[in-house]
Amino acid sequence: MSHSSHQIERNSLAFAIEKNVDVHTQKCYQCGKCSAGCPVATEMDMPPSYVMRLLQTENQAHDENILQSQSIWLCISCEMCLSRCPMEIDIPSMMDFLRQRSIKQKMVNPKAKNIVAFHKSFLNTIKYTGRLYELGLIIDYKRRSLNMLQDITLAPKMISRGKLHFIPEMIKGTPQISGIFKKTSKKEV
Amino acid sequence: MKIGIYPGCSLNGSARDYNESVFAIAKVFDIELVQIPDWNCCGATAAHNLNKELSLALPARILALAEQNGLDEVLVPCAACYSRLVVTQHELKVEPEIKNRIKKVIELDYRGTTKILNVIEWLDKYIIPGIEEKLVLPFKHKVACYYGCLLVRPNKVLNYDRSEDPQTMDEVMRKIGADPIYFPYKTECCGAGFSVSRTDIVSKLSGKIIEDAEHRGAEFMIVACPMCHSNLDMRRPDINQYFKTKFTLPILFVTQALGLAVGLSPKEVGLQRHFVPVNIDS
Amino acid sequence: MSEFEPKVVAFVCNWCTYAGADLTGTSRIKYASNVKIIRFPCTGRIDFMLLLKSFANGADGIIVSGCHPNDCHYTSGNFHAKRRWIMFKELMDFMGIDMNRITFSWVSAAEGARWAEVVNSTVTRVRELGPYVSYKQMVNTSIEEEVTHA
Amino acid sequence: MARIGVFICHCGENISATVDCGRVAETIGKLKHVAYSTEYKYMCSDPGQTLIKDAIKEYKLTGIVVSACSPRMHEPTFRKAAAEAGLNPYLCEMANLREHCSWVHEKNDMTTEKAIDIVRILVEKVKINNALLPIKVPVTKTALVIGGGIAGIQSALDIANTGHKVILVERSPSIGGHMSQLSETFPTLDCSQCILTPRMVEVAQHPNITLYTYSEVESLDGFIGNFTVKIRKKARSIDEKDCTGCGLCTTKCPQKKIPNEFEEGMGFRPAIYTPFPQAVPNKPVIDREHCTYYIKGKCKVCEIVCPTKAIRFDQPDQILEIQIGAIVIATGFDIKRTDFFPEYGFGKYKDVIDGLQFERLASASGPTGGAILRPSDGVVPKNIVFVACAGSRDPAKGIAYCSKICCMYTAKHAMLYKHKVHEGKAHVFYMDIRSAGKNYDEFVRRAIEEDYVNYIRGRVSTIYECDGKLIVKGVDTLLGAQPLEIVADMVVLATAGVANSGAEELAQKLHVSYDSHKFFAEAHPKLKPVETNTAGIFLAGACQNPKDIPDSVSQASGAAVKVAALFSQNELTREPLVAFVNRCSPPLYSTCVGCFLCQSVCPYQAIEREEFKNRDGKTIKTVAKINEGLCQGCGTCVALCRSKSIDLHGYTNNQMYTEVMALLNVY
Ligand SMILES: Cc1cc2nc3c(=O)[nH]c(=O)nc-3n(C[C@H](O)[C@H](O)[C@H](O)COP(=O)(O)OP(=O)(O)OC[C@H]3O[C@@H](n4cnc5c(N)ncnc54)[C@H](O)[C@@H]3O)c2cc1C
Ligand SMILES: Cc1cc2nc3c(=O)[nH]c(=O)nc-3n(C[C@H](O)[C@H](O)[C@H](O)COP(=O)(O)OP(=O)(O)OC[C@H]3O[C@@H](n4cnc5c(N)ncnc54)[C@H](O)[C@@H]3O)c2cc1C
Ligand code: SF4
Ligand code: SF4
Ligand code: SF4
Ligand code: SF4
Ligand code: SF4
Ligand code: SF4
Ligand code: SF4
Ligand code: SF4
Repeated sequence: MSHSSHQIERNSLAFAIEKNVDVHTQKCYQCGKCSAGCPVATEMDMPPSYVMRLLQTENQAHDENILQSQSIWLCISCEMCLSRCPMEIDIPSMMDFLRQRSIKQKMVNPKAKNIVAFHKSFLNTIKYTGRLYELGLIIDYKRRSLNMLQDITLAPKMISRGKLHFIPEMIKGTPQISGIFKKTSKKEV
Repeated sequence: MKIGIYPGCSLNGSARDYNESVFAIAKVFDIELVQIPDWNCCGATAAHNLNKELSLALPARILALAEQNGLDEVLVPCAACYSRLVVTQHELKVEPEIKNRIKKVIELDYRGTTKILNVIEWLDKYIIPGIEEKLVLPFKHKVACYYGCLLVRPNKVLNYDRSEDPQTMDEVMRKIGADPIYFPYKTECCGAGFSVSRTDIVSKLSGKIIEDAEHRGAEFMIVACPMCHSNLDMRRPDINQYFKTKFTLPILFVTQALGLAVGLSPKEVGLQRHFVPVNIDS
Repeated sequence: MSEFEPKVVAFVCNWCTYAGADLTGTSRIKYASNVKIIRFPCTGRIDFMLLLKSFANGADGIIVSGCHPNDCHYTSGNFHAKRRWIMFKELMDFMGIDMNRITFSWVSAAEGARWAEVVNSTVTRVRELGPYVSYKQMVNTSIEEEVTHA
Repeated sequence: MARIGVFICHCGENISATVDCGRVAETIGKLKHVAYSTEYKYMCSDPGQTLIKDAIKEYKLTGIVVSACSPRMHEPTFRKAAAEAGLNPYLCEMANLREHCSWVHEKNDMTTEKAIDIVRILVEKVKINNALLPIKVPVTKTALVIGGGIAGIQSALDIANTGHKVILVERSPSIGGHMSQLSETFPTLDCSQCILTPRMVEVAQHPNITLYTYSEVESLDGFIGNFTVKIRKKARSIDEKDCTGCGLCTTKCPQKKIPNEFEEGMGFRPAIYTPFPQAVPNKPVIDREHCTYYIKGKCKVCEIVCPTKAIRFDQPDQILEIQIGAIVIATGFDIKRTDFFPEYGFGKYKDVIDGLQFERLASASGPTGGAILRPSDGVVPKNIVFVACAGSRDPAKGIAYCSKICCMYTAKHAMLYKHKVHEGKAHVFYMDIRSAGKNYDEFVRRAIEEDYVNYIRGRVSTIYECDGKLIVKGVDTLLGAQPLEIVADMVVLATAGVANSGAEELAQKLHVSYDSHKFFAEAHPKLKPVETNTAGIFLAGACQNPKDIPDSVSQASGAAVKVAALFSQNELTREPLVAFVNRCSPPLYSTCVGCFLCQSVCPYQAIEREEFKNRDGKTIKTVAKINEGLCQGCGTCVALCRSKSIDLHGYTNNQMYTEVMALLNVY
């Protein structure tokens, strides 16, 4: 009973988002409420609703701009946009996807390298210990970001307040954890 | 009375004060908190930013271990961990396919039956009903209840309080004698996971929250998340530098305020570990 | 030998498809003459047992057509038809009816050309499928079985 | 024994050029029970019709098949001819040889074969056709109009002016509806009260209109032309005949602090009150929930001061039962109140108000005498923000549809503000400006171009209070989605227009459909926008969906004409193509098993319950019963009934089966 749909061949970023995280960018009617409430919109090179609009064009140049943007890394996953979007568009999930895509396609914005470095360091520490080892994280992060001086004053204060461990806590299941990392790293984005 | 607890990495490290206050209160109310044996990190923001599959597998292992050890109810004091665990539980519930895949990844059975409690829910259920008897030092202060993002969003998944102007923490504070102020920044983001990589953003966002609370005459800000606490407390020098002022508003975990109200000492609830000095005049 | 000419029964509603087929006529659009129309007040009136009976009695193909959803003259008649159709489809599948022999479509009073299209495509498809003898045989044997068992 | 006559038409050459009409007539003539078969050039012409009539009489035909064009074209013609010859019109069928055969196929044998088949199918059908009598129903020429807003007022006046009686039922103490609350109206900015009040007075004085205010419909029975309505006339606690409307009681009532509904909570009223000075009728009611006497048993100040002794504390509600023939529903709409959106102020900031509150502020008869003052402290707002689409077009938290009127009234509000506060700044956050209508877009352009209203394209994320100001966090999507903050003194939310309270309940009482938003549903979105799918019940105004005044009034007049057309007949004649439930002798009475599946699918609520009782009055069987007044003959119930107890005249199970079998040459 159904009419044949006039689906055109799509290989846009919007299509990938639809398939992977079930976010339908065409539902966005550009009201801008997400950008209005986003805590970091003013820092972004393209506020969330602007990203939505670029995606809707399904234009390759726009897609690349998005993957190279700072915005996708500045999004803090606070979910404010989703909680207020009249169309319930899950921008945070979409941002997660865009970040993963951006890394995969080696398009990470140079200005976002600190953020990526931090996330990588974070995962790195738990990969080997199962839990977060804060001192290890800071050392690893400094190595990646070459940001040696940052927070130089924070560590001693933390230590004096018993908030920083010197020795990582290893959980028994560390082999399991590395197994999890190995298996999940194969999953394509 | 025995229930499970997932402390998460922060309570184990930078938020020891939170941990201490949670356990101290539990003791006052005769509740035994049992750690999920061999728990691992939930993956936090980093995992879901970089790898979705991983961001589901890590919390799933935690929940599977809770099940294995017969912990039907688990308190998750860290709002960030709470959010990761609930979102994972939800995702695996609505997507059986992912659930099966994740079970293979973690090599553990997973049913998804654990009841996950955030700290306010836990207080509401186990502490507040008996609070009147134990209240020795009502916390008679003007407080700004700061919920942050992760306790109330995404509302459809967490299904807890409401995402605009939530009230549950205000209610708890009222029960211990506090006077919660009108505070529109309740659920504005503090900068969350950017505490190390983009301190400037954290300073700006956290600073605005503190500024508004001070402006409205709050004596304390009450939080329920170690990430919020570290941004608002530990990052205070950066904030003050960024705003070129001297904000002095102390940040308390909800359990610390409650602990004090039931007569625990400042030390027992870990106040000495704060960066911003806390002066309680009683 | 001349080509197989299938017998196709069309069950259509009075307000949309019957009128659409009238328009095909007024527009003088030609189509295959294998199809004969039975007029119903509404697709909601179409009893699907009639479809089975048609196949059992020699129909090779069937068209069921009514108003587009929301355009039903009776507001919700075709909505019920559609819902029952979903159930019935499963039932017919289960009974071994070849679903390729049934076209379910919407043709409005303004879609004269579309009606011709529906008819022609159905006839072509059914012609390729050949005479529908298997169902008839099945029905006849099952009747025989019933008789012998009784 | 059936004696069928068949008449093959050539339609000039339209049919005969492709179909061998002679062969058709000949072949059909040989069929069993066909008593007469002939062909002719133009059947619909006078000689053609005479030919048919003569044949009916001469051959004593019991049924005829005119094989010509589409029945949609000439079925009425030939049925009428048959009737004139003494044959029941429903024993005449048409075979469509033109549209469905000669015009769509090539000239060849197969086409003629098909023509024969088509005729044969109808011959088989007509053999088992039943003579049917048109259904006649009497008409009670009194209309019921429910709701006394501008739509109800217009409908009532239009019907009354055709000379028919109208009962107008309004649930609040006065007619007037939302229009009476408005200040000035777009697109002309004329004073709402000035154009409305004369109409209200006209209603009150019209000899054909009986007005029941403070009343509600209790129940409705019957069908088109023959409804019985029960109306609950709530106790006003005064005797309307004795009361002169002097208003002394309302000024003396000590209970004065009740939030005034008419002022949208921005003023107060006493316990005995008339909703507004121009109320019709201008007689007070006692609000028993707040009156000290009803609460504490003491007071009666009103009774003491009333010069005509009109107060009746013990007056009961009255139930009136009235016969009516048609109904116009005009119960209007409402708007979402501000507590709808927690992020816009949780309904807790006094200076975040809704559109109707703004109307009252801007109205010369309102709580501020027409001065725009903010509710919290009575100061003139210097910076005002209007938020369009507040709750509309918001499937997540509000409603998915566009409320249609708010773009226009927001532009109006911004203009009225600028006309009153010249030095003030007005901002409007909008998503699209929907101003389709005569002089509508020009109106909005005037707000922008002449009154310098600052239109910002973007939605507001949140509003919060700081130091007595409202911080509005929005965005300008035309500037790259840059967030922006406006520090405002007052915010007006154009909240969504929604169905009126009680609409669902009323729809159920009246057995009419309503949509998922609880607005009343029209019978067809384009061609029957005034009818409901219950015959004899019509719609007017914003009870169907949010509408402005011109649209409400147009529809109201449309509904009135529908009623007048109905009342122009003494009896209604309906095609008898309706469903019926079979009957057999006791103890079975009917094969119907009383499952009432049919009832749940009937789009017209035409299926009722019928009970068979034994001598002791005990119900022994309940079966379905078709209300012929309501049934439209769609046949959905027939296809659904598993026990085949229900059937449809003109399209019976037997007839449909016969047609199919004839088509497949089984007969
Ligand atoms: C803020 C605002 C500004 C507006 N400005 C304009 C404008 O400038 N120009 C314009 O053209 N339009 C304007 N409108 C729209 C206008 O108000 C409507 O078009 C009009 O009121 C619709 O009239 P109505 O009679 O259909 O409904 P209503 O005015 O809602 O009247 C319905 C009546 O039915 C009664 N009723 C309800 N339920 C029952 C029941 N069960 N039984 C008995 N009675 C019942 C009610 O009490 C009410 O009296 C505005 C609307 C709003 C909200
Ligand atoms: C491109 C387009 C698409 C549309 N799509 C839709 C749609 O999807 N849905 C929808 O609801 N509406 C649609 N409309 C609108 C719809 O066409 C109109 O609402 C509708 O046709 C108006 O009907 P009418 O009878 O008022 O006017 P018309 O259709 O214009 O009829 C007026 C009639 O009066 C005759 N006439 C004119 N002057 C005289 C005279 N002096 N003396 C005698 N006779 C005269 C004309 O010949 C004509 O027959 C569309 C319109 C357009 C242009
Ligand atoms: S809030 Fe939602 S609909 Fe509006 S612009 Fe953002 S994503 Fe689009
Ligand atoms: S989730 Fe990201 S995009 Fe959405 S509001 Fe928060 S920071 Fe902005
Ligand atoms: S009855 Fe119909 S087919 Fe015959 S002449 Fe008239 S229009 Fe033509
Ligand atoms: S005082 Fe008496 S007469 Fe005057 S308005 Fe009141 S009830 Fe009517
Ligand atoms: S009896 Fe009631 S209505 Fe009358 S004056 Fe007293 S409070 Fe007012
Ligand atoms: S009329 Fe305008 S303001 Fe109202 S819902 Fe529609 S677009 Fe929004
Ligand atoms: S008529 Fe048929 S469907 Fe209706 S109640 Fe009787 S048995 Fe059921
Ligand atoms: S034929 Fe249609 S309208 Fe009549 S009773 Fe049956 S379902 Fe209702």
